[in-house]
Amino acid sequence: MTVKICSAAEAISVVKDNDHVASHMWGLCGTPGHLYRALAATNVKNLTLYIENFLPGPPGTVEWGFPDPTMLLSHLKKIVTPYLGGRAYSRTGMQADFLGDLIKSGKLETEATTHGVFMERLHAGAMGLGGFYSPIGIGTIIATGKETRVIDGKEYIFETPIRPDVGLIKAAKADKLGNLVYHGSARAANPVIAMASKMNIVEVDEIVEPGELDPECIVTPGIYVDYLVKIPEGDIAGAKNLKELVKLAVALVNK
Amino acid sequence: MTVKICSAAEAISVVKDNDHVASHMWGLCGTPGHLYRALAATNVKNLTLYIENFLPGPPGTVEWGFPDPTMLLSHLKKIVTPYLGGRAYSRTGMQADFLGDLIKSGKLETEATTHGVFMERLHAGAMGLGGFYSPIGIGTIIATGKETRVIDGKEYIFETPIRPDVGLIKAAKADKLGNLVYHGSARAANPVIAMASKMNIVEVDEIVEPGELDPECIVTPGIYVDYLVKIPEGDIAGAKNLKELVKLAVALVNK
Amino acid sequence: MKERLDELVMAMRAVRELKHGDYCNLGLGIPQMCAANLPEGVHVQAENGVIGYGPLVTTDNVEQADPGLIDAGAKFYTPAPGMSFFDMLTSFAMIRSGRLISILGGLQVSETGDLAIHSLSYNDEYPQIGGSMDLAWGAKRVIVTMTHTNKEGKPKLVKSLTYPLTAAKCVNLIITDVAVIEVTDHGLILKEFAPGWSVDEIRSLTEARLSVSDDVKVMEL
Amino acid sequence: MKERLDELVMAMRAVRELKHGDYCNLGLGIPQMCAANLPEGVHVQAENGVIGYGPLVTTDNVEQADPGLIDAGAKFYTPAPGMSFFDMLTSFAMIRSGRLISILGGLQVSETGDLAIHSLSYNDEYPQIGGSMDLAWGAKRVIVTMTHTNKEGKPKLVKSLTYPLTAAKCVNLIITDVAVIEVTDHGLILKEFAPGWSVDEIRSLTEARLSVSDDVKVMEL
Repeated sequence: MTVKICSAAEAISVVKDNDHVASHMWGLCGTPGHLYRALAATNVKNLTLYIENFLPGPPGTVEWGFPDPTMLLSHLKKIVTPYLGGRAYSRTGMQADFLGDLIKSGKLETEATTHGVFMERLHAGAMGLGGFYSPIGIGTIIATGKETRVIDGKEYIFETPIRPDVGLIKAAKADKLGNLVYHGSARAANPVIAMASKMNIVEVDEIVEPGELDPECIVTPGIYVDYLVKIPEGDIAGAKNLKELVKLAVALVNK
Repeated sequence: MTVKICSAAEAISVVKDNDHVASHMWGLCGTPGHLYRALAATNVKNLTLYIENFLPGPPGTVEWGFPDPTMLLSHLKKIVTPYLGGRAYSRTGMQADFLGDLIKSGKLETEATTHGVFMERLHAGAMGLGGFYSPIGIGTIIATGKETRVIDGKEYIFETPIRPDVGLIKAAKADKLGNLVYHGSARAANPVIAMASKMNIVEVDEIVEPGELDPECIVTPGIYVDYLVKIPEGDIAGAKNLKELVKLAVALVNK
Repeated sequence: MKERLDELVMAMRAVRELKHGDYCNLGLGIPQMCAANLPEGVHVQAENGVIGYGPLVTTDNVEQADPGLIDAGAKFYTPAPGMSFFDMLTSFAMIRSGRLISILGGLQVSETGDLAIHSLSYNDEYPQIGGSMDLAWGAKRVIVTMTHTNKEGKPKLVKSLTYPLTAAKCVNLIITDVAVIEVTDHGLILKEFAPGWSVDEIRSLTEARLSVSDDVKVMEL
Repeated sequence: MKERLDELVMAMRAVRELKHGDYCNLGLGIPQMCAANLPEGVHVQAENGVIGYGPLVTTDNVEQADPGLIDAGAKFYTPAPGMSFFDMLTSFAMIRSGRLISILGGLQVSETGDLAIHSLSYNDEYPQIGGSMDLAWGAKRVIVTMTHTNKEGKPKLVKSLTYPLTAAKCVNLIITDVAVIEVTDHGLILKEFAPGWSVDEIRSLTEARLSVSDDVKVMEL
């Protein structure tokens, strides 16, 4: 399929009620904030969100307007994540039990996992597996309700693949074929999500001609990319603004 | 552990009888020929070899002296591979049923797999999994004797992880910390083997200072590298000689 | 005997199934011949970890041959803008992603689209599977190019396979040296026949039940 | 009350377990404080996909802060020669490879080296596990840095965990604000105590059975 280069609103319109959506989130870094805002502006309901960390951005970023996954809450039926940020809420002055109330009232389902198991479940989705026996979390809350099996004298937990309908991806740069490069540890889970998802929408700071990216350094080949969105100049989620935001953030975060 | 930079003979001396050894082989490309020759020169016995393709190099390369995995035959107890090259033997004038005789006489065990399943089994080793349910090969000879399971209405085969004792890796360039970059499709299975193996010996054409490789483009981080061997100038497995060999090979291979 | 299409013509017919923006993987044999005639904007993937590479090196541009640039058949290719390299775990995730069109050779295809690629007659003890089972299982679309009958004149489109299975119910389209046949939930349907051939003549070379499409026509090349 | 070591001193003691060529991952809290005092040639890995990075950015070199260079605690770091980036699947393969030393915080450690990192008291419905279970399971060596007792003065070295398990039998060394304790097949062994503390005083703050090493000594810092 040819990559479609379009606006965030147009790309995000392919997300349907009840879809399973995956995205990376690690503070400001590798988080597709431009796409979060576009998704938050839709009327899509009952999404299941697979995400690394579900919490607001680091101190200060909420006030500064950097989009974070908590703005998607009203669109979500379920969150699957290794890290659900109740405490971060209170830190930024939001109601500390906001998530807890949603969960206790049954309006929001959650499923706990670990970062490593989460990555492997996405990988299993990418490879078409039926499931795998994982060594992580034996005897812990992660194992609750799951099948276990002893293999060669060791106990394992049966974990299932994740194959999201849509991946929301943040990359630094793309060529017009959709080949992606990332920047630093903003790479993170983005390439893993891109390979696992049935369809991918990618936000980038720059789009270049094919051949401009070093073929040895392309991380996500364009075959995985369906929609490509260039973050508009001046957008808070763009690289230039992030760079400014970071200068302010250091005093708060790196203390 | 600090990377040890040494000769092939010194590095390969860590391989012990009965070890499980893994290596890539795809013609001349990404194949650690310099290490094969060092291993062939030892008295190590009863190795199990995990390898992409087990066959001589493409037409002409055997006569030209490029080391290939068939030189390891007398050291092997078992070969696990998606592609065992009986036919290639006859093409290069060697006895066509050489492998067949070894197998039929019980001197050599073999285990068939597919390239994709082979990669996933190595990955499962790297992640410490107990096994996984694979969709590939249902109803085929690959499934023979293996557990199957129906998950969500689809049938899967139980496949086990591969965790080799030693990986023999071919990379283009390393820095002194063992960070590796590859060249073109010579990357292939090398990074996958490096992550799966308990110990890795790497042959490279060039060793540079830390910081000379772009951190965005390092494929195998140095943490996976135990022994680093610079291919001596003039060695048949070195980049310069391969470049000459390839010119001769085009007429035979690309016909 | 009527004239059959040669391998290159079969490959050219297969190429017509590919359009701008498609990603494909070309198996050994006839499928590899597609590479020389691809439409613009079709990207080729090879199992050993490359996508979007350029034409093969020939004896005319041998100085471009690079020992690090080989395809799945160990042939040397030239670079092309937008190509990329990746490890083989990534390569097989890609192959299983449903995003590639897979063009494969074949020994037999059954009425239900089961595919056999490997004989065990020679390599009884050690089949050369390579990546074929992954490619047949994971593709968006599987196109098989093969002669309609084998060297003994026996049909290769069979009721059920006699050669070992590669993957069940995986084939979408079969391009032979006399016909183009679609695999549907209702069995095999003849869509096109080679110039000079009749439906009955093709049926006589086919063991599998073969329906005829309402708009059956002469193969355009 | 006798004086206990502060968090920075505990971190500095932990750092003495690391030598040139070691790779380590530093958990949130006290372990993160190790970063500022690492010996030369020790490489730090972060779960989100980086290894071998340099010191954290401070307000003095804020112009070096790069939104793409954050560690697992979302703090900004500076680049260093030989560092590399990778995706988080690779990162967790690395974390499980047995090649990293993992320095973690802890709420409790049991006699057999079971580790509890997370409370469920606040986040009853949604534990914040992150990568801790992977880090505790897959490391070459697990070093836990934590206070010897909790805020209520209760021992954190217990017979068996009362907080939820992170990973069983995973801890190798415990560095507290009063002692250094090794976890062996024969239980916990006191190796070092803080200046001014006696073995009996440490035992009185410890619920778990605690043997004393033949060469027990005052902690050197």
